[in-house]
Amino acid sequence: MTAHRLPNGGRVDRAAPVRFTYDGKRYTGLRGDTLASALIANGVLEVAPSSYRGRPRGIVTAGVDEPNALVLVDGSLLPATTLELHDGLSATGRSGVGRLTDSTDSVRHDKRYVHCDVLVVGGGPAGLAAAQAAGRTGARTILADERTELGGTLLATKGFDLSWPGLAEFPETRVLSRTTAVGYYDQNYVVLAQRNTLWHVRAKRVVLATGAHERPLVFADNDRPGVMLASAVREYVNRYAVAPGQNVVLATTNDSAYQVALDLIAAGITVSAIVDSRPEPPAALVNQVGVEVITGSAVTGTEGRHRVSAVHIGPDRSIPCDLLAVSGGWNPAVHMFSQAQGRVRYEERIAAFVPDTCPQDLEVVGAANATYELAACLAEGAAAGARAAHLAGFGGGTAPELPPVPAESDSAHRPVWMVEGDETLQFIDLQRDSTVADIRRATGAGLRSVEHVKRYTTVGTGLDQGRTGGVPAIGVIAELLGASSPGEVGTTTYRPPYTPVSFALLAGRDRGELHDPIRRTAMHSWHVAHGAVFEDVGQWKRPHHYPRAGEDAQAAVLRECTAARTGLAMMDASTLGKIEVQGPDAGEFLNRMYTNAFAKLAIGSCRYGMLCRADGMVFDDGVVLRLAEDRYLTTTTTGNAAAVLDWFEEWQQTEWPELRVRFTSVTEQWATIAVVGPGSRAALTPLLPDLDLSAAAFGFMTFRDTVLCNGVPARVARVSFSGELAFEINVATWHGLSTWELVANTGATPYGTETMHVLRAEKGFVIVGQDTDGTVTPQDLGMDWIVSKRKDFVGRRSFSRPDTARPDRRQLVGLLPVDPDDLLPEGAQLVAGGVPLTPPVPMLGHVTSSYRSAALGRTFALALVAGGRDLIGRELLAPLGNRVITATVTEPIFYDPEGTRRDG
Amino acid sequence: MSAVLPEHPEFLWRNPDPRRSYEVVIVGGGGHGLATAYYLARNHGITNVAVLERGWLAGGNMARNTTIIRSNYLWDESAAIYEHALKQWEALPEELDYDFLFSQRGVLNLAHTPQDVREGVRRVNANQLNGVDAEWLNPDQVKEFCPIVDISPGVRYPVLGATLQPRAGIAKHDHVAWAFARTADEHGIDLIQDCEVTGFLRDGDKILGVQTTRGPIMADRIGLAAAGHTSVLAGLAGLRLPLQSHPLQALVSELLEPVHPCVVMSNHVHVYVSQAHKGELVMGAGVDPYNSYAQRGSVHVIERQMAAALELFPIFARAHVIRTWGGIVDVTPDASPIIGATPLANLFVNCGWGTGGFKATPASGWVYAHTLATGRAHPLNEPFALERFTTGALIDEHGAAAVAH
Amino acid sequence: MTVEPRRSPLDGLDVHREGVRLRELPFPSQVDLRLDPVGTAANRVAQSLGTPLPVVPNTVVVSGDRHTLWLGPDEWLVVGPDGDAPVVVRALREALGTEPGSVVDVSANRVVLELSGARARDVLEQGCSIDLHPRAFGPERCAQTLLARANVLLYQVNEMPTYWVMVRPSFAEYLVSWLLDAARCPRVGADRSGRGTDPSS
Amino acid sequence: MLLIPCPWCGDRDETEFHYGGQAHVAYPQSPDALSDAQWAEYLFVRDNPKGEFAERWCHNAGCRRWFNLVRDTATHQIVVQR
Ligand SMILES: Cc1cc2nc3c(=O)[nH]c(=O)nc-3n(C[C@H](O)[C@H](O)[C@H](O)COP(=O)(O)OP(=O)(O)OC[C@H]3O[C@@H](n4cnc5c(N)ncnc54)[C@H](O)[C@@H]3O)c2cc1C
Ligand SMILES: NC(=O)c1ccc[n+]([C@@H]2O[C@H](COP(=O)([O-])OP(=O)(O)OC[C@H]3O[C@@H](n4cnc5c(N)ncnc54)[C@H](O)[C@@H]3O)[C@@H](O)[C@H]2O)c1
Ligand SMILES: Cc1cc2nc3c(=O)[nH]c(=O)nc-3n(C[C@H](O)[C@H](O)[C@H](O)COP(=O)(O)O)c2cc1C
Ligand SMILES: [Zn+2]
Repeated sequence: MTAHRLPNGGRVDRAAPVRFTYDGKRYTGLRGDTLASALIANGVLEVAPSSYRGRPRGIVTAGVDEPNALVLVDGSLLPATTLELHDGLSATGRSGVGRLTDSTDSVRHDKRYVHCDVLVVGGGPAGLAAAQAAGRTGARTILADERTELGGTLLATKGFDLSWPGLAEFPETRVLSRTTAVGYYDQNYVVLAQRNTLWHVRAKRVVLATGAHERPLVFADNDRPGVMLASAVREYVNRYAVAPGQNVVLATTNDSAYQVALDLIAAGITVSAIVDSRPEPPAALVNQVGVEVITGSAVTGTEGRHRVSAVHIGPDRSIPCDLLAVSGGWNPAVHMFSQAQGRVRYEERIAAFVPDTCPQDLEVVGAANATYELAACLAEGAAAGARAAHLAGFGGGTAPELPPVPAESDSAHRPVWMVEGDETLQFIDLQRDSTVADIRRATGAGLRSVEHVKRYTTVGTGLDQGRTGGVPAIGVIAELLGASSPGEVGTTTYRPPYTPVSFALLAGRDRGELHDPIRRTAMHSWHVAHGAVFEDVGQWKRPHHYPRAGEDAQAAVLRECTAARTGLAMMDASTLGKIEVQGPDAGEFLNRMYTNAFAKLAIGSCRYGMLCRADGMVFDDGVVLRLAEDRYLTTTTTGNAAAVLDWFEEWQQTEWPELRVRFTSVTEQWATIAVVGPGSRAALTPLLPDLDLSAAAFGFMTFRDTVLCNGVPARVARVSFSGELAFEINVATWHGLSTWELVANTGATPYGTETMHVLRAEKGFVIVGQDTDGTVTPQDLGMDWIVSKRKDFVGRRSFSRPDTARPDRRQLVGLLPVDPDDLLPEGAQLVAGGVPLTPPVPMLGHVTSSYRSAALGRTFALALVAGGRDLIGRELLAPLGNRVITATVTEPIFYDPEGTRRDG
Repeated sequence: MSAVLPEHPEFLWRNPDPRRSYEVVIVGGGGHGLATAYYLARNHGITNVAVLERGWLAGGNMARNTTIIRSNYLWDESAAIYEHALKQWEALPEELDYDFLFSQRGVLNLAHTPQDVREGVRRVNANQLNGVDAEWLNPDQVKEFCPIVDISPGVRYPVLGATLQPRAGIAKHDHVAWAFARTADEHGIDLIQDCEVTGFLRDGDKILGVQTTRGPIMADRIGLAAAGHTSVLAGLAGLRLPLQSHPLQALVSELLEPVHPCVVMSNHVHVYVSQAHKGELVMGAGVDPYNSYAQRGSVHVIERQMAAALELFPIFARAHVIRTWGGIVDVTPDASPIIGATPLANLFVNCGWGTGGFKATPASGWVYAHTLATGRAHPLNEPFALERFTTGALIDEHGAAAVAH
Repeated sequence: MTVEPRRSPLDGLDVHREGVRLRELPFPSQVDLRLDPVGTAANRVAQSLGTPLPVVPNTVVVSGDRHTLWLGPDEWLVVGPDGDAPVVVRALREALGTEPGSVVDVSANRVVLELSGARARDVLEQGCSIDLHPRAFGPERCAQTLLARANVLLYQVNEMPTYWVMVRPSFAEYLVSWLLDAARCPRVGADRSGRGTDPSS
Repeated sequence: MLLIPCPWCGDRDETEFHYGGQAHVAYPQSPDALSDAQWAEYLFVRDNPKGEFAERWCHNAGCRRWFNLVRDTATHQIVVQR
């Protein structure tokens, strides 16, 4: 044992030494220590110097409110005062500034979503009583406390039996230690951080028993190592059995420091004096401690270099000491309460902000509610716990018996916000190095709001979020502004998290492979095995192209295109959205949604359709099949599958509930294979023994339900997004892979989305989202033919607005670069010939799609161009930084304009 | 030791009581209101002006934004006004004699899908022709510009490239507001805090003044600059505007030694992050979908945000969130602002900046001052008139600004 | 003619982890039914299924080897043994008659995972925000909800507990990875003593 | 994280829902009869009150039903179900 470890007492395990290093030096502590208590046990009180002014600093607290003693452990910046000691711990002192290192974190984080009747936050006497009272009723109760052990301030109190609540006996009560309530959100949603688990608790009732934080005192050189909160001194002595000093002066504004003095004396530590701001502290306390009490006084300064050696009380008196324990009063920990939208009010008697009203289903008890006597804390907690359980439907609402406790005193406090002295050395926020002088400067600049002062001085913006310095700052502002009380100034806003939470904990399991679901089609494994290069489309992985050995993307796409135009090719089209639309009014419904008409579509036929938003802009497109009199199957683009279903449901449920039509998503019921090319008919004939695939028997834009040669039921449609003869085979998802393999065995060339894009662009078919961007109407696309003149549909009225009816809107056109080898980049802007290329250059539009075409033996593009259709035949320029591509405007169709190829 | 921020001036502003009447009253003491006041004095010599603020000056979105400044917008109308702003930013620290830490460290907008790439290239080309600096970077160039971005192809949404605007960057938000406020105050403009506008004094369709918690105040012209609260104010005058107010959240980490040299934004993965001068990582989250005036949002939005951030920046895993907060952003149907006259005589609006108005602060003040001084739109704000919703001539910046900051 | 065998993305998955078993139930038949619950067709449907349709939200009616799950006020999912779908579709269409509604075979539209064992709830609790405590959820309860980042239809089959987790096939591999990852995590929060475990462990 | 009462499924987390903005805005009977200004009003203008707001939600991840409720946009309290 070192001289600083007291010979007995404490809740540390003296039989369990723990080795650790701090700033590269080796030390030993005990199991049950925090890093801070272990350092004190080794005589180390001084920590890293302050951030901005480089002043020596020491450990100030024993908990989450520590402003100084921060350490870097494994790249994480943590307070030494809450860091549990463990073997091999290696910590480096830091002054409020972390350092991220690139070491990958192997720690696993996860989350829990739980519900309860009563959540108790804080496991001090008030919280324990509340949890016991609630738990015994059978209510689902959760008690969360940030510390390693339950007990709260009782851990720092000698001789209190902590086993009385017997929580382990209640099967529906869950105790979460080392678990901090970090955020309190709407409808009693409380987020708890427990090491590597983030709990999301939805509670019917909440009892907040979060205790109180002791405040420091503000005087010159109050940041010197050896100035420590009185409650922290008590906790170090009683809980950890370490002595932060041997000769102590106590400075206080309230009764609580007297108990500290008694405990120190009992531990054999000298208390030289108590400096009490009150002219007449309770006589009983003064008599009980039996040390000099300097009344009506305040500490005004300290001496010492790296450690306090004496304190000044006014100009005349100086008392030697090696530790100054201060109690500037207590702040009820209203953080959670305030986050819950509770309002606080200023209470003169204890000079603190206390809970007032709150709209959520919660109660605040114990020191958090400014109840500072132990017996009252217990009673308040028990009553609240019983009440909460009762309101949640459990128990009769009566509180259980409580253990007897000695009476305590809590007479009025007398705050000391400002004392004489050098204000540039009177620290308010140790982490931010800000002083009374800074606050004076802020108010002098004309600032009246505490929020402005906070931002001018940065008080309260550090890791500890002003848990210690916040209220003293308000006190100083009040004095400087001549306000009647700190209550007139008010607090800044309490925000989550209550204590810092690592990014990794918030991210939880949603990382790497699990970051966002990867959606795969039934054929995915085949694509992987055949070397597909994938692209992300929404959450889907779709093959972009299938390079062969030695091929780059361009070569692969040209080859795939050639196969589709001249031979036989196949594509996985399973990701397209599919919705069954059923009911007697299905046709009428589709008529109201699509720009073109569907009510009269023949059974067994398909029709391409387009959807607009109410503002008239193109939203989605797809082919619609009529399955039966009252049944349609609509298809959507991959990215909009969910959006279109939602769109249908919204209009039907909220606008036209009288329409007898219902929707069912079947996107994933079906796997879809497009078989494309002049060779497709011959290749499929043996696969589709029951069908006559001839153009006469199986017309374009019709479909058949059939059975494949391997017995698999299929729906085959003659639709073509490439302009070639094509068949689309739909089979149940579980037959997708085998059917794909069946088709692949015919020698079809698999192709990806890029080839699909080239083929459709050669035909002038648009891709919604690529050739449109939410500002394009069907007319702009040259698709007037798809806009019915005879019926109303969503979006129609918008076409006659002045701007939508303008003739010079951006219209879809084709572009042929003058040099057939020049590839216009997609996204290239277009300008008229002859305009000077000095910015701002008037732009006419942009290239939406651009490719090399195997069929055309050249490059080509689609573009949206202002008044584009009138420019057909003219040349436009695409300035690209260091070069300019000239291209001729054409009709947006490049291949087989007569449509002769689709029948093969 | 940490980066020391520049000292603020000894004096910022008087705290006057409101007078009975002013030539111009600006409702809302955020960045836009304060900049408008400044430019009324600077450009138009109008100093008989009051800025009425219901709380503390610049305590609304101005106190809450992630401070990203850029001008690389898609459409000509937007590029013109945001680029005007960026040019103003470049001159303002000197002009206002206030070091508000304007740092042109460059903004990357990452592309993760071929669609992102097309949109990015489109924007770069449009920007260049509009005289806005813009470059397209390939993944290696991204890595060079911002070494901590994970560009490996194995991540869920690999980085396929990025647009870079080198002149873009950040500035310290409240210092900016105070710089405008101090100079406006020096010109004799009254900045009146704790003064909430609660109604309008009117004669038929003509607005004569405002009712406030500090008494009635008359004015020849009244300009609303109340951001998220504009609908509420307009409602007091019987006007309905195409605005919806949503929570938008942001967060900061503890102070960290410099790790992140620029600003990175990703629409697809939903991240935008920079490291402020003090050293904290400043990050924005997505807009909460529902309407709200509560200045706070939902925690799952933050959780998603962190997951996304770690995909792009694995090095952030051990950083801590120390504070989260929310603002109230006023969103228009086309994600562009509304600046100009209203159907009520003497009443003007400047609103709808949504998630991205900080960067526009100087230009917004410039054109709004012009509008309030002359009664007519400045050429830069002409396209942003309310009428566009009737004609359909929207300036749709959704594509380029899905998470517009 | 022998029909080509069906394949699932999970390929008959069946794994055991401490306290849980996760396996795929291959190819149960699933039919989506939508109709007005108070119309006359509802009675006919009840007759043809042999039980009334569950009208209490988020409950299941089991009859023989058919499970009828409430999906919405006018929507149900009839889950039955492999091969049952055509029979059910025919019967339901007949029962529906000319009344508005819809009957769709969706057997391939969801993969059915069975998660069972003492820790099953603990695993789900890591990514599902609905209350699965026995007081709130239990046998013959179902819910459409989110599990991790996937939409699922969750059905508690028995007290053990055994759950069916029904998910779109495209999400199945993701969800299985997620479930197995969640199943790997040791149980947390069972710390009743109030004195925590060693931080280094 | 709001807790939203689905009239069918009961209370569920906000993440299961899709927000639909102001309630009770009907699609105009005959859009053609409207002036451009009236049509613009239908398309783009919605109430945006601070306080009680009748709004639409859809239980997307659950029963997929649309429903209305009244929520206070200043406090997030859900006042009544309508
Ligand atoms: C989290 C977040 C991140 C953002 N990130 C960025 C970004 O990176 N880049 C960017 O460019 N933009 C960003 N923005 C947007 C930007 O903050 C806003 O567009 C901009 O600040 C709005 O203008 P303002 O400063 O005038 O608004 P505000 O500061 O909100 O000013 C409006 C003022 O009006 C006052 N007011 C309201 N009602 C009344 C009344 N009745 N009487 C008197 N006064 C009233 C308010 O109190 C407020 O002070 C972000 C916004 C948020 C919330
Ligand atoms: N004499 C005085 O002036 C005075 C002043 C204050 C407190 N006290 C004494 O302190 C005790 C107060 O009891 P109590 O139960 O109200 O408080 P407590 O301080 O004993 O317990 C509160 C517990 O809540 C925990 N906690 C706080 N915020 C949390 C969060 N967000 N998440 C998880 N845990 C959190 C704390 O770590 C602590 O363990 C009494 O014994 C009282 O006599 C006396
Ligand atoms: C760019 C920026 C940086 C910030 N840095 C910090 C910071 O380092 N520490 C801190 O506590 N808060 C920081 N804040 C947040 C503010 O403290 C505060 O939360 C924000 O202005 C919103 O105000 P409110 O929380 O009081 O409502 C920062 C805010 C912004 C916009
Ligand atoms: Zn529901």
